[in-house]
Amino acid sequence: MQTVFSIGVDAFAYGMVLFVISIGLSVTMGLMRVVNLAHGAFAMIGGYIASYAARDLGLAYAVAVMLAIAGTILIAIPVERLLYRRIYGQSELTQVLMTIGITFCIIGIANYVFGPTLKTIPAPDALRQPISLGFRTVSAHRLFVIACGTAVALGLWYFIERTAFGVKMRAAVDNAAMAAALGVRTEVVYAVSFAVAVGLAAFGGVVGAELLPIEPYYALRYMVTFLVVVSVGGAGSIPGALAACLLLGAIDTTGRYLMPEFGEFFFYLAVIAIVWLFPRGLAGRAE
Amino acid sequence: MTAIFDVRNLKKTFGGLVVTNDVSLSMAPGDRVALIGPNGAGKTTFVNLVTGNILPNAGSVMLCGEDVTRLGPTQRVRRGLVRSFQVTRLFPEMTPEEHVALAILQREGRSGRMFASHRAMPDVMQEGHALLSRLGIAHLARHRVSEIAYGQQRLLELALALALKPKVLLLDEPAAGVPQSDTARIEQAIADLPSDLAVLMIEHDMDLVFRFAKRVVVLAAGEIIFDGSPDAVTKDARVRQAYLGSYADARSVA
Amino acid sequence: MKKLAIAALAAALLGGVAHADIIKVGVVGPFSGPFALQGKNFKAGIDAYMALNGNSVGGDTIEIIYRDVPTADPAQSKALSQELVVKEGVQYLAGFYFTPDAMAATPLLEQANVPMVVMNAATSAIVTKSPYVVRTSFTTWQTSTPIAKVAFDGGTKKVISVVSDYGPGVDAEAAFKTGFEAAGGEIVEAIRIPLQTNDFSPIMQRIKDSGAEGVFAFLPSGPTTLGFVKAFNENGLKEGGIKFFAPGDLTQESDLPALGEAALGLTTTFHYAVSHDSAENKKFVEAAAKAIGNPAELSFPAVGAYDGMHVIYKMIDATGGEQDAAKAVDAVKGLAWESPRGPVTIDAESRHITQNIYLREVARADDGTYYNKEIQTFENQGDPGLAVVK
Amino acid sequence: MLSGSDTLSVTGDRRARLTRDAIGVLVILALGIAGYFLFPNNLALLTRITAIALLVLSLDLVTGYCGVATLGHAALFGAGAYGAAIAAAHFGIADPIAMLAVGIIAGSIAGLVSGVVVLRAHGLPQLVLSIAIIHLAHEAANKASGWTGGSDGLAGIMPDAVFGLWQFDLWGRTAYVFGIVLLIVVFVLLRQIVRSPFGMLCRGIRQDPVRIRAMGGSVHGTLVRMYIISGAVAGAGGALNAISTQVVGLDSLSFTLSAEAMVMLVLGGTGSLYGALIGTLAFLWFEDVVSAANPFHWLTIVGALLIAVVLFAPKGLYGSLASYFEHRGRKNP
Repeated sequence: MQTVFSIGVDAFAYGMVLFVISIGLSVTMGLMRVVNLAHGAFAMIGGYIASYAARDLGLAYAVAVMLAIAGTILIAIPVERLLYRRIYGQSELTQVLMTIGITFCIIGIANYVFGPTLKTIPAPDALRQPISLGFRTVSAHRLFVIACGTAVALGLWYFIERTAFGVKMRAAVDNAAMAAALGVRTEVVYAVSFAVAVGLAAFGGVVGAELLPIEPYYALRYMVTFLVVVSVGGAGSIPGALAACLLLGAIDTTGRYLMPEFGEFFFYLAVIAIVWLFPRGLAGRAE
Repeated sequence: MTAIFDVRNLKKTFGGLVVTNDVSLSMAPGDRVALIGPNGAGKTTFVNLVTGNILPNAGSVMLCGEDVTRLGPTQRVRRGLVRSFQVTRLFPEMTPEEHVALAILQREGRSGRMFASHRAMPDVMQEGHALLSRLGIAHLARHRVSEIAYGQQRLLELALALALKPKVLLLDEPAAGVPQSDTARIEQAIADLPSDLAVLMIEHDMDLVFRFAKRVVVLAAGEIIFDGSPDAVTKDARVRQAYLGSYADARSVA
Repeated sequence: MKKLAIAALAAALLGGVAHADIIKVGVVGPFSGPFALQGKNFKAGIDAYMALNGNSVGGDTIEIIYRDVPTADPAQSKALSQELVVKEGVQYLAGFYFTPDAMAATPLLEQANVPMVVMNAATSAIVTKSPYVVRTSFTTWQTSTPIAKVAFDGGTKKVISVVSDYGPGVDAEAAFKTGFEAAGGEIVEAIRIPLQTNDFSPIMQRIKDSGAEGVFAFLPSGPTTLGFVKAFNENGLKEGGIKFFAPGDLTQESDLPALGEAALGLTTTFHYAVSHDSAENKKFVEAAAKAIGNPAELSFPAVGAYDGMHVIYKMIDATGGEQDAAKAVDAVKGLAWESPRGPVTIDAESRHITQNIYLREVARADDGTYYNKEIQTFENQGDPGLAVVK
Repeated sequence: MLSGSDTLSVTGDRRARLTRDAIGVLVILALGIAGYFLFPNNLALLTRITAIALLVLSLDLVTGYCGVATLGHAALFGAGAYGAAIAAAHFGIADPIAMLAVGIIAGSIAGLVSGVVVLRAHGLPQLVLSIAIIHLAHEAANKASGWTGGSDGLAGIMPDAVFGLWQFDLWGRTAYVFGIVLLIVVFVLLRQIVRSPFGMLCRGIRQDPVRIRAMGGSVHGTLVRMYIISGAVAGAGGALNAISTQVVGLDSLSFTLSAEAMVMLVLGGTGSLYGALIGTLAFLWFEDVVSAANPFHWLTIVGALLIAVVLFAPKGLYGSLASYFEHRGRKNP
């Protein structure tokens, strides 16, 4: 029984980490309809900035997180204006080509600027303690990530479903021409949505760095994982993404505990099974 | 004459909502029937039930004496039940010649051939060309569909249906969206349809309905409220109520 | 007079041909992609050697041509090796970080009359694939066998083995198991985990549940190692007194800054530590650190490359710059020298390097950086893995 | 332009088509011969390009012609490669033609399986299914190390001489000629297939599957058949790879290779066999040149190329070139 609880805790924590890192991609893919393979690259940029701020400049963790988000968005603005704007509404394959190109470039630049070694983001002492849950210990950082995930899920849900901007955003995506006719400035909506997605990517990159450490190849290494969880959840749906992350996290964790040799099989067989049962993703809407 | 197409007591509900209720409709070869009804009457659902895109909760669809209720859309097409689309569904990158060739080959079960192009099949080319000529679009045979005018695309839509040599043809608003100048050609094409073909046309344009139909069926709120001659339809009280009522509703909403 | 002049000219020309050749060495390694760091170390080791020993041997200038195979990709490795041989005309093939990449190129050697100096790839069998293969790195068997003895002698009798499910991991598991069971210990469980593992918490739980007193681990460097070691600490295994044993790949110097405190006290066995205390090593580290730019990035592939260059220089010297693979390889059989890692010999029979293996512990230096502190030496270790191949 | 040609001469048509195909084949042949004589020292690379070209052609069949999005196409290629390699290493089937046949069969079976799975969904979920397939295939090959050599790769493939006459040599001449001949044969067959009624049906499915169903066409069945053909082509590429490099590694079943193949296809232009060939040639040649010039930072340059292609040649190299000429042709008839 204790083992079951223990796996449950690990699974939940892992699922939340996946969620925090991937949710930004759900925004770009589901709401902006851009297959953004460069999502990991932006997460990585966030991680590098935070690492530089916290480790080399010795700034506080919270400050480093803020800097990472702001810095990544700042870097992303010209990228959005010059490159992404050209692929909105284009075919998926074109988007794949462009965003893979961007990813390659960012990897190359990161490798050149920061070198190929791993970069850590020193967390405050409070987050480095193991915390006892009675039957086992977990690191405080995991609990922190779970809290972050919950906050992001609620905040984003509120932003998209409840604010005026969220309404405009959904309108712009569903029918850009109609939204424009109603006075919505779609290019502003897109730019803001992109900034939100990139900010989330950076945030995820930083708080998830304990599990997915920052190095130049980060952008490609985890690309598939991000793509899979978002698509399984149904791109653009926050509850869907959350459900997919928790479900896949649980399957992955359980599989790795019970039969670590076949961990990879469990994960991808589960992916196939889920998509087989829900061909549009867990929370997919009819197209 | 025996019915070639026979819908019996068809019923469909979505959740608790009854969208098609006990609908029966029978047609013989050569029939020209118009199906009309106000918006939201369930025409689209009816078409989908007949073509097999959705399955009914009760009732049956018979085609040439065979029960096709449980068959999928492609099976029904292969048995001679063909539809056209209200909004053209064509292959934008292909030419009319290719469209009709594909339809002919599909009809003959030759569409899976992997060697030799359709152009090397004289019978297909001749039949296709004859069909395009009949509809007056042969001169566009080798233009991409994305490059030809909408009225001509509607004609091609018709050609596609005909190339399948249907026994029963469902025309879903064949003149919808076509500029005035082109409707005459489409009407002519419809008038020239083979005389042994049973045609069910879903249409809003009453002028067209009166010129085309020998029989009019009115669908309202999922039920058939009228089935009779074009002359009688305008005099029918329930029909008037269904239409005028819905117009009144529509106005109050707007 | 005229005759003499012609003869002199001819001699000069001939001499010129014989003594001012450019001898090309083709180096295949991961210079981009996830293992770029290891390729960078190859280059640093080679640059260091050439900086210290000049870029010519007997009048022949050495030119290095690099070819990039980012991840294990035998087909690409073979195509590039072939291209190096037939197009660039290299006399020596070297490098090879991944075993399959080295294996793929071995069939070329005899036909091309080219020796191969393996600077990293660590599967025992490579040297058996062609008589023209010489290895200056190590094998996983070589570095993993001593730790089994260390573990047993240290009082750990029950161990769980956790390795990544790929060639080197399987090798490490086999080496440790053989050594540990021969000593009288018990492997309570042997787990192979997929290479792509992000979250190690379930594995840690599994280790706890196994009742083992220690864990033997082998994982690829970088994120995987970091994740594993962190999870080991965070899940309370370190506190719980579970011992950690691994070959030194896990605590390679380039990962230590990231591992940081988490790695403190980890014991590993390996053939080289950057901190190794010898004059030879000081010289090497200085030159290699300069070559690589950031000294923190320096780790073991550099020394494999450095010694590989030493072997190649000897080969060139022995053949007088002529292309003669058999003679070149013969010349270095039994070659012994003082490497930065300590005394080494190329075993005449296997053409693999015989060397000291050191037991090390991760320690913190006075300046706050972490390093592998050598605490015990196993002298003149050959490759026990070769016995298994045969 | 054929506008206004009311009379359709079947024989004239056929002649025009044959001429166009003949030109295509001649261009490939000429390039092949030029490659042989101009780059006699790069034949290994050129053979590799040929093998990958078969993979990209195969991908074009399902992506370009049928509109199926997949990032797992290397599963078909890898099946062919491992099929041929296992036949040679474990069963002593060393005749290259026989190895090729085994590769084609293995590829077809892999095509059938992944087709059935991938076609279950559309769009992104479809992409994810294909990713799952390639990872499962990769893991399976890694696990079955007794057969596949696992991560060490399967070496020890020693193909016999082709027809007992031409030995595989160090310079890769035989392998290269073998590859070019194979490519031409496949190309001619594929030209036939994509222009056949079946090919037309596939293009129709890509543009509007609902319409195909309304014509009584079977969408799923057709796509599965195309997937099998695609598997055969990719399998032939894999077998060529195994025969020419005499070693097969897990990379031939990798997501990376799948993604690269997709990049090459989009680069060249989807929906055209020429686009697939040009994309492969351009990408691999460019990669080889840049990575030889700078083995350390070439990835950045390749990335920049991809971005440039999207910005300046959005239909891919061949597609944009073709539409440029079509445009010009229309302006000056």
